[in-house]
Amino acid sequence: MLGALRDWIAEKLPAWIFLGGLLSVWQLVVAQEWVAAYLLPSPTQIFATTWQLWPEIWAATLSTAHSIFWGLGFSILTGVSLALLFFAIPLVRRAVLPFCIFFQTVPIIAIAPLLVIWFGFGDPTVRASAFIVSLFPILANTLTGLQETDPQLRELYRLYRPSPWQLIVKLQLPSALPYMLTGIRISAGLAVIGAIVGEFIAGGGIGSLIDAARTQQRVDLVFSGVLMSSVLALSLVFAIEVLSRLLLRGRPYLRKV
Amino acid sequence: MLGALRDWIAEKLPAWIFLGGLLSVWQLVVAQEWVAAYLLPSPTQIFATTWQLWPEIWAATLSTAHSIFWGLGFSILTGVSLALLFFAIPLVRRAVLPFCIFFQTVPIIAIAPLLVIWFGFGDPTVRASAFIVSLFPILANTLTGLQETDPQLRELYRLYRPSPWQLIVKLQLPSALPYMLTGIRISAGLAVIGAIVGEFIAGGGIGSLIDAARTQQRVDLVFSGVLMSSVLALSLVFAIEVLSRLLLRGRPYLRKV
Amino acid sequence: MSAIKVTALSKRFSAADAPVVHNLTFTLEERQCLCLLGPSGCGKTTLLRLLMGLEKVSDGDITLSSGLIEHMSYVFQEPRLVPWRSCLENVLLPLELTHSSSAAQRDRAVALLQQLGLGERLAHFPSELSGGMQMRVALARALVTEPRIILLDEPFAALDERSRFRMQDLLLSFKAELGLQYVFVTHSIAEAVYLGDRILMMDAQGGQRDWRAIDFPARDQALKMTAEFNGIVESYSRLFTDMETALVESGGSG
Amino acid sequence: MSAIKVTALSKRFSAADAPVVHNLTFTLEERQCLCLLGPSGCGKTTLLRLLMGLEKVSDGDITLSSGLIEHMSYVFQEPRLVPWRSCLENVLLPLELTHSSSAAQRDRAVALLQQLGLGERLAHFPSELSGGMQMRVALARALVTEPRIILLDEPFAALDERSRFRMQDLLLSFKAELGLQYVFVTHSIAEAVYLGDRILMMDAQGGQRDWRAIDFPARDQALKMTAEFNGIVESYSRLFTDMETALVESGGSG
Amino acid sequence: KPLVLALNWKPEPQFGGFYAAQEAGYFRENKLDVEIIEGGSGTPTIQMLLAGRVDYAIVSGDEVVIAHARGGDIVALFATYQVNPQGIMTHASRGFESIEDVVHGDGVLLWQSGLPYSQFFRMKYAPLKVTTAPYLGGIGNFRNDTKLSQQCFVTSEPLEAKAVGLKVKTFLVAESGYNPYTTVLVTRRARLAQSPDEVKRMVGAVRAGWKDYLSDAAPTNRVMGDLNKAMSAETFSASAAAQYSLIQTTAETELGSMTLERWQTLADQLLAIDVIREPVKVETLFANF
Ligand SMILES: Nc1ncnc2c1ncn2[C@@H]1O[C@H](COP(=O)(O)OP(=O)(O)OP(=O)(O)O)[C@@H](O)[C@H]1O
Ligand SMILES: Nc1ncnc2c1ncn2[C@@H]1O[C@H](COP(=O)(O)OP(=O)(O)OP(=O)(O)O)[C@@H](O)[C@H]1O
Ligand SMILES: Cc1ncc(C[n+]2csc(CCO)c2C)c(N)n1
Ligand SMILES: [Mg+2]
Ligand SMILES: [Mg+2]
Repeated sequence: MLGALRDWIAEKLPAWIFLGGLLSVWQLVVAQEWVAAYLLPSPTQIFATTWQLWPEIWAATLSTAHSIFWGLGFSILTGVSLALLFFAIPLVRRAVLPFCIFFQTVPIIAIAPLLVIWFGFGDPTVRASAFIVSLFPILANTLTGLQETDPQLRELYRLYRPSPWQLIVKLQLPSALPYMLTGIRISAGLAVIGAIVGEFIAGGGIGSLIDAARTQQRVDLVFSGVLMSSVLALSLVFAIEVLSRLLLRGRPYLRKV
Repeated sequence: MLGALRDWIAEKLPAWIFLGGLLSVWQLVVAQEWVAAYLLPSPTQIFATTWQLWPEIWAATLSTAHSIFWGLGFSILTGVSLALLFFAIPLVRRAVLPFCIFFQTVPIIAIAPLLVIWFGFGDPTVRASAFIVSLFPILANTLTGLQETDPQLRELYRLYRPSPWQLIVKLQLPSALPYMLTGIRISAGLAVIGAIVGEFIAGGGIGSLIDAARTQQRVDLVFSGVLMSSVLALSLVFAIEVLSRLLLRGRPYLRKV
Repeated sequence: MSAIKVTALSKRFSAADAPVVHNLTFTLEERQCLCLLGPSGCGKTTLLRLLMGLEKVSDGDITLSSGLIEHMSYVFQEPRLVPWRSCLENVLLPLELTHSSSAAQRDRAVALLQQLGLGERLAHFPSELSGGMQMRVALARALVTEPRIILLDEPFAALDERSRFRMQDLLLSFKAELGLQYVFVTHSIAEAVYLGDRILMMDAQGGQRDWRAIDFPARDQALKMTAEFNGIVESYSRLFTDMETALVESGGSG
Repeated sequence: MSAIKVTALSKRFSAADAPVVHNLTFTLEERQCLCLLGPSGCGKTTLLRLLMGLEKVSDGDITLSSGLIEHMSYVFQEPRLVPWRSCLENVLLPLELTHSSSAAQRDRAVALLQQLGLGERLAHFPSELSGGMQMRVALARALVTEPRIILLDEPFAALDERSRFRMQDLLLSFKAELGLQYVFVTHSIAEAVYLGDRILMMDAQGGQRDWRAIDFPARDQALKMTAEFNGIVESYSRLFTDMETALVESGGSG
Repeated sequence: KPLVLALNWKPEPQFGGFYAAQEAGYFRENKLDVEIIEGGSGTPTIQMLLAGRVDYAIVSGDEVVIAHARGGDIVALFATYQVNPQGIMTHASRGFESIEDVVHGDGVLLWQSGLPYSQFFRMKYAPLKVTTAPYLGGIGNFRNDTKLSQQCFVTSEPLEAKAVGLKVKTFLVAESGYNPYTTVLVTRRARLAQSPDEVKRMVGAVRAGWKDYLSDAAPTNRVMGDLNKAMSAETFSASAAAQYSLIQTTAETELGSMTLERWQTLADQLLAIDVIREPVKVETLFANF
């Protein structure tokens, strides 16, 4: 128990130290007026603002977190399912996959009218935006993972004529896991930005906060929003890490024999 | 030669057929006024607009392509280098990696004034934006690829006390290749959107075109821009595919022995 | 009735290369056990894979008696264990995949591993096992489904003599008690003579050279001390050497 | 001067389990070749890995004569070829990694592969080679650097008898002509006697049982027909059987 | 089900009258249940209205004309700003005397190049000499560069600039002759045809709200300030003061009322700069109540 705690600290300590260093340099840069405070507020000012407007900021963060949860959750579900479909039926992959990249390249703001009309103003559009932006990485990575499964193991499993479902659950997904988890990590960050951009359009959450602050000369508040979005992303990545450790507990995944 | 052509057609045909189907349905949907034309213009209208404004659109596309090329190129370089650094020195990874996700979550628009001040109005900011947005996937995927290298092969190589450089070039990179390529594919799409968002900020290219068209409710022109950005992304993905096939020609990468 | 009928079977991996298996014809009767001998690279593994349906036939035919395909089992030349499954979980895999994971069968899996000397390794992962242990796990995995016929690709090559003898006798006991039939690839002529009702020798040109039925009244390790046994081994050895010499002279791979 | 000195060497993989190598002490003189025998899972591979520095010593010491570590080579129990490199490229790998890829050495790689019967497979990828071929490529890879000492983990297990004999004699010729020293893990007592100046027998409890020096005036395949050779094999066999019996009775893994 | 009124920006004094009507209960008095939803920088307000997602919306005058030209049948009901509050803000140190000076000077001009007034400038003042770049809001870059001019709402950016001690000179876009009604309340023609009475009550309530707001902005500002934390109380009152003269009408015309001539001028201008391709029926663009 104590050992686990010590390990955990040893693992996370460098990040905290780096963070400390980063903030100090940042503070210095602003204090020395190398960069004007109206462009880049100092960390202390950002924290002060965050503290001062905490109820609003916290409410906004919760609302954004909620949208991210649904958007990312749905893109994981869809991404993995599509990857499986594409893997199972190469014809579908060859037909549809090129167009999936569309999801990544279309500026949300350009299709805002469509989004708002289809999903309604407010949270649904925000979720849809988070979903659209975060779909491709999880899809592409899972698909690559499925395709990179050791063909020798595939041959072994096929000896026993497994159902497609068994093949997926007992071979393909476990062996695609490192790919999937990396895809999810990438998608998590994108879901955050997707939600915020969605909120530029459909209101609510951190996005709305940043949007209002940025036109009001409240750079400190803008950076409060950016801070909270980063915190959201880091929490997500942390949650994914914990989850994947639980999943992989004691399992030498992909450690070759 | 002829056989290669036939294979190529067989491989790409489903995508073209799907595209055809998609466009037909789309055309029908708009023609039947199931979706209003002021929300979603018909494909024929988009093509007509594109045709009509081709000189402007083509110039914009070239300019955006240029920025994407530099932004993506730089993020591949940086992403792979950082991944190697993180892989070689786990302490640095543990310290810095969590903050790299920042690149994915920060709304470019929130830090637009900073970008503009550092990089100026025009292409450099656009490139910077494309770079920022596309860095993380290539970094995360390459790192995962490096970490997933078969430990048995690592052991084999280490017998011969290779220089770190040799280990990287002759073992780590080849075995991380499928991961890297997937990362690059994801990043390619993101670089496109990054460049367009950058152009919202700094002007020029497809981004400006879309932005202006949007304020004038020129949905057809907006979609011309979206079309061109998708074409750019698809061309990129295609180029990457050709490149990776050249790289892997006749090589059973990661085909287990 | 014949279990396996092979007619004019050929396999080539590319049009350019010579065929690996060339115009092979033989019939394996019900319950008859076959040993495959031949120099490295002559196509033994390929033949086994063809029988199992893991490779496509280039020419000729393989006919299996009806229903046999469902009761076939295979041991690869390398252990091919699933790295993220423990020893026992690896053995249980076929049961899980064939929806037949009854308690009795789980017990059978444990019993098999015990018989194979791995009773204390049930929870170990493949990377924590020695080479010979891994191969034994693979063997248990192939036996756990109670197959009617099992194709084995040098399953005992990584074992010491003593373990090898025990495994041989285990296989013979399955043959006697459960009517298990097998096709067994080995490099040891004595092992082939001891385990095979028939022996098929292949040469590196991709054809068979000889083909005989062996009938011993009983098989146990004591048999290996008998003159008859040693005579047969001796005669096969000579045959093998002749083939090999011909080969070396003709400059082929050996 | 001794090449390798092992003192009270122990290795345990986890505090809970019994040690795999237990309090092992021996000295290998310069140019002396050692064969390791022992039941499956007794720790042969582990000992070899300890010597190579692939595993950390838990207790005791391994001392190598100065400079030896730079001229050591290793053949793993499995071929462990690089999947994206052709047969020849796999053999050239050590040369590339040690910056010593002269034309002469490239020629040597090709010559080695020819000697090993793979002259026509230079451009094949590992997945296109048979099991025995893969192992021979691994052998060529270990020899191409002209090591002073080579550690071999059952290198010939996947080979037929005839190929095996040729490989044995190749190894002996390197020993005689280039002064190559080796530590050789095998399951064949005859092979151990034929190849080993000394033989170390390990038991499954993690200690050594016996340790003898063997001196033949000359070594060629004809030696195997002599009474002296067979007598020694016989005596080792008996020893091994005794150990094994003890093992089975004590319920250990075998 | 409440009637939804979609704003095209966050709660700010430019929407003061609508919030005032809500606060003072004028909607309720007129038997209207109105929900005000705020917008953001990408909110497609006009499309939301056209698609029937909302019942009323706030758009700018040129948007109404453009929508008509593209077949979107909406009707302007109440024009908050009689004078377009859009302006060009410059550093006083540049000594510019007119918009013409700005666009013929050196340096950079930040504006939304998609907005019709920029096309109007391009035509009227051709050729422009100033380097143009997109404007996204805020005055960060303006503060950082004395040779930089930018688009603004005279109710917003110039006040912020002064608040941080900058000396600025601002020119109204309207000075150039391009002066569309702004912050215009619109609805679909279908709605107007279906329930003209509701529309009438709606405009009545809005007008009452604006009357209140123009006489005393403070109470509504407090309400909006709670909804928009990014804007300080001082900015609220300064902004409300700055916009007064742009909204207030003469004694004989009612707040928010529009004239055919103004709409005609706008439609002609938009046609001239090619923002619309066909003339629109100007009399269908609006209805005074
Ligand atoms: N996938 C493949 N592509 C091309 N050639 C192949 C392939 N698989 C096997 N071969 C070739 O076929 C021949 C026979 O291979 P096979 O594995 O059947 O030999 P084997 O008799 O099992 O040898 P060993 O005793 O060494 O395992 C070899 O020459 C090998 O190079
Ligand atoms: N990484 C490991 N973790 C835990 N236990 C291990 C590990 N590697 C080996 N062992 C155990 O150490 C013992 C010896 O293994 P080793 O591979 O040295 O045997 P071996 O003598 O080479 O056997 P074989 O002849 O079957 O190859 C075995 O019981 C094995 O389970
Ligand atoms: C009439 C009018 N139209 C749009 C906005 C929205 N808005 C306010 S600031 C800003 C950024 C550029 O200035 C935008 C789009 C508004 N406030 N008033
Ligand atoms: Mg084989
Ligand atoms: Mg071993």
